[in-house]
Amino acid sequence: MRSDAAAVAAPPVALELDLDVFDGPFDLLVTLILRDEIDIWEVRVSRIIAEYVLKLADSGEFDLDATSQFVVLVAALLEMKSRLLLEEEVEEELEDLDPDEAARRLLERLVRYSQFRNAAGALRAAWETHSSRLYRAVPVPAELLRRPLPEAALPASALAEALSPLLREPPAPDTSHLADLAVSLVKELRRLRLILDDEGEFTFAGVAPRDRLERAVTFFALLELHSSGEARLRQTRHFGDIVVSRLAAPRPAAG
Amino acid sequence: MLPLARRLEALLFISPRPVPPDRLAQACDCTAADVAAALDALRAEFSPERHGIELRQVAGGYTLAVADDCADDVRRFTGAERPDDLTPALLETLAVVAYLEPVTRAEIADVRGVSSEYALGALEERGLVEQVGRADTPGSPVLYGTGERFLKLFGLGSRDDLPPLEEFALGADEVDEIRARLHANAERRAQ
Amino acid sequence: MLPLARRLEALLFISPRPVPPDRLAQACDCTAADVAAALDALRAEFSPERHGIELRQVAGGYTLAVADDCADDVRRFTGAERPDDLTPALLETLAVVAYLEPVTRAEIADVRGVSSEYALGALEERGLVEQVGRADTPGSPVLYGTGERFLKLFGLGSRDDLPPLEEFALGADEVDEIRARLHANAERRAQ
Repeated sequence: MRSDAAAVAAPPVALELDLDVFDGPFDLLVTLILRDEIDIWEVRVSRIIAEYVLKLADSGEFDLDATSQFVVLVAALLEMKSRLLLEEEVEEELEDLDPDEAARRLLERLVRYSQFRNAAGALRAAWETHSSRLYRAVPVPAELLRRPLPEAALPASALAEALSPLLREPPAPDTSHLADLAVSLVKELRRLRLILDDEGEFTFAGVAPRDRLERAVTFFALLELHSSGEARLRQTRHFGDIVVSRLAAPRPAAG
Repeated sequence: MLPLARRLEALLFISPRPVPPDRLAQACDCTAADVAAALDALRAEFSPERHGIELRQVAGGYTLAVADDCADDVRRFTGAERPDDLTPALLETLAVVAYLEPVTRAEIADVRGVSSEYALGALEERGLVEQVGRADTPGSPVLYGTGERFLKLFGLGSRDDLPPLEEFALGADEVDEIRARLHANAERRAQ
Repeated sequence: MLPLARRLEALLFISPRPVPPDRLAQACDCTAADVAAALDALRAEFSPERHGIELRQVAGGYTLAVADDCADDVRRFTGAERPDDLTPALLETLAVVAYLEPVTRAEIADVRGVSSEYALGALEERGLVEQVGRADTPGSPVLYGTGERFLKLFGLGSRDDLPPLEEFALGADEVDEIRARLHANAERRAQ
């Protein structure tokens, strides 16, 4: 343990506290307690320690000097508090007083306290009458939160304009781009299976049509052959040709 | 007021949403007929001449609402600033109701191609659309028509002043045909 | 009812909190006297014999509330429960806060003779007591006070409606009795 002189000379403990009875740096709290300006009864030492440990964890640094200083100060606070907890001292305090004076002070306290205890009784009666009352807690309807449009604010033609497009039969969807398609997936699968059966192996470039859309269908068919386990696909480099080789006999129900 | 009417008044006062009559009956442990009689008494009491609150029947049930002629005071009180522009979806739904009324929600959805539940609610809230009865088809769906504020908002003397749709390349006979098709659809759906 | 009473009714119906009379006057663009007369009319109208709603003056303003004898129906309907009862310790702490606010925890402990940390926490949790600032004394401790919820739950128009603390002072004979007992104790100890 460090000497008291060293403890005083050590840097102050930098800990900001936000306690119920106190808002400020830890050092100031200690000073105020020593000067009797804050009642140590009202200070939760455990809370201070918790805040300090959190601060240590947050900073990730362990400053031995500062932590020692903190431990010394907290120990002092705990000692003060535990001394006060001993009833003897409280008794002593009263016994120091003249018995009449002690009785007078106690009487004052009791009289003051009784007022509030009686007021609490009156509050209970009010609570029993009023606490179960039901007030309305409904949000204001949106309609009453908007400024309404004035009369004749909108032209009647707006209604006709809004309705007309809905009432016309929609034009038939344009399927011309589909009609041009010469291959279907089913047909293409059948064609590729035949080639696989005959040749055992072929390349994508060798069998694919020229049309982009049709090539896409051929590619889909390759993927289908692969996922059904009928063919193996190999590609030696990106964008290179795909070599397709037969793995199993075509399923009887295929197509 | 009848004791039951007082109890219903308290329930409607506290509830943030319209309450269906069967829930009212359940909460007060009474019959549907009792509730109907008490609601009649409430409706007579909460009429705009007598109160600043009125009893309204809206989708799904009954609710207490601020009387129309007190709405401006409430707006001044709440500091309402935002102007009430109708979105295209609201305008479209309102147009369907205005030209085809009386019309069911399913028919509106049929014309617009999308569910119009939100738009109908918003229009009802504005008093532009209201429930005008029930269709004589299976399930007796609610029929909607334009409300009392509708004509004012569009500066129309009556519904006959709606611009003819011919101007927009659609003849009156075509509109009739569409209406007939809608009703046929509705009946088919109901079967 | 008076036209102004109808308008106030609409405002009170819509407002989620009690409305002070001057705000009512401002919203309706009328004088305080007009508002007072209209509130009288409203109070006469919304009496428990006539309606399921009543007019109440609480927490600094006027508000509509469910009539007491309809509250059980409403609770059954909404499933809302009564607030939990307050223990004697909570009521006593609340009394100290209400009469002395703004007050620090140390001052409360001084009056009650015991630490009131738990009681204060429980009262804060229930929204009956709130932190209202920090004292300008060493350590700047938290100051506690009561809020709108306290006034509502205890049916008070404002803190001024609390009965004066002097009313709860002990009678002269009670004080004499305590004094005699204390003297006897002190003398016994001194021997």
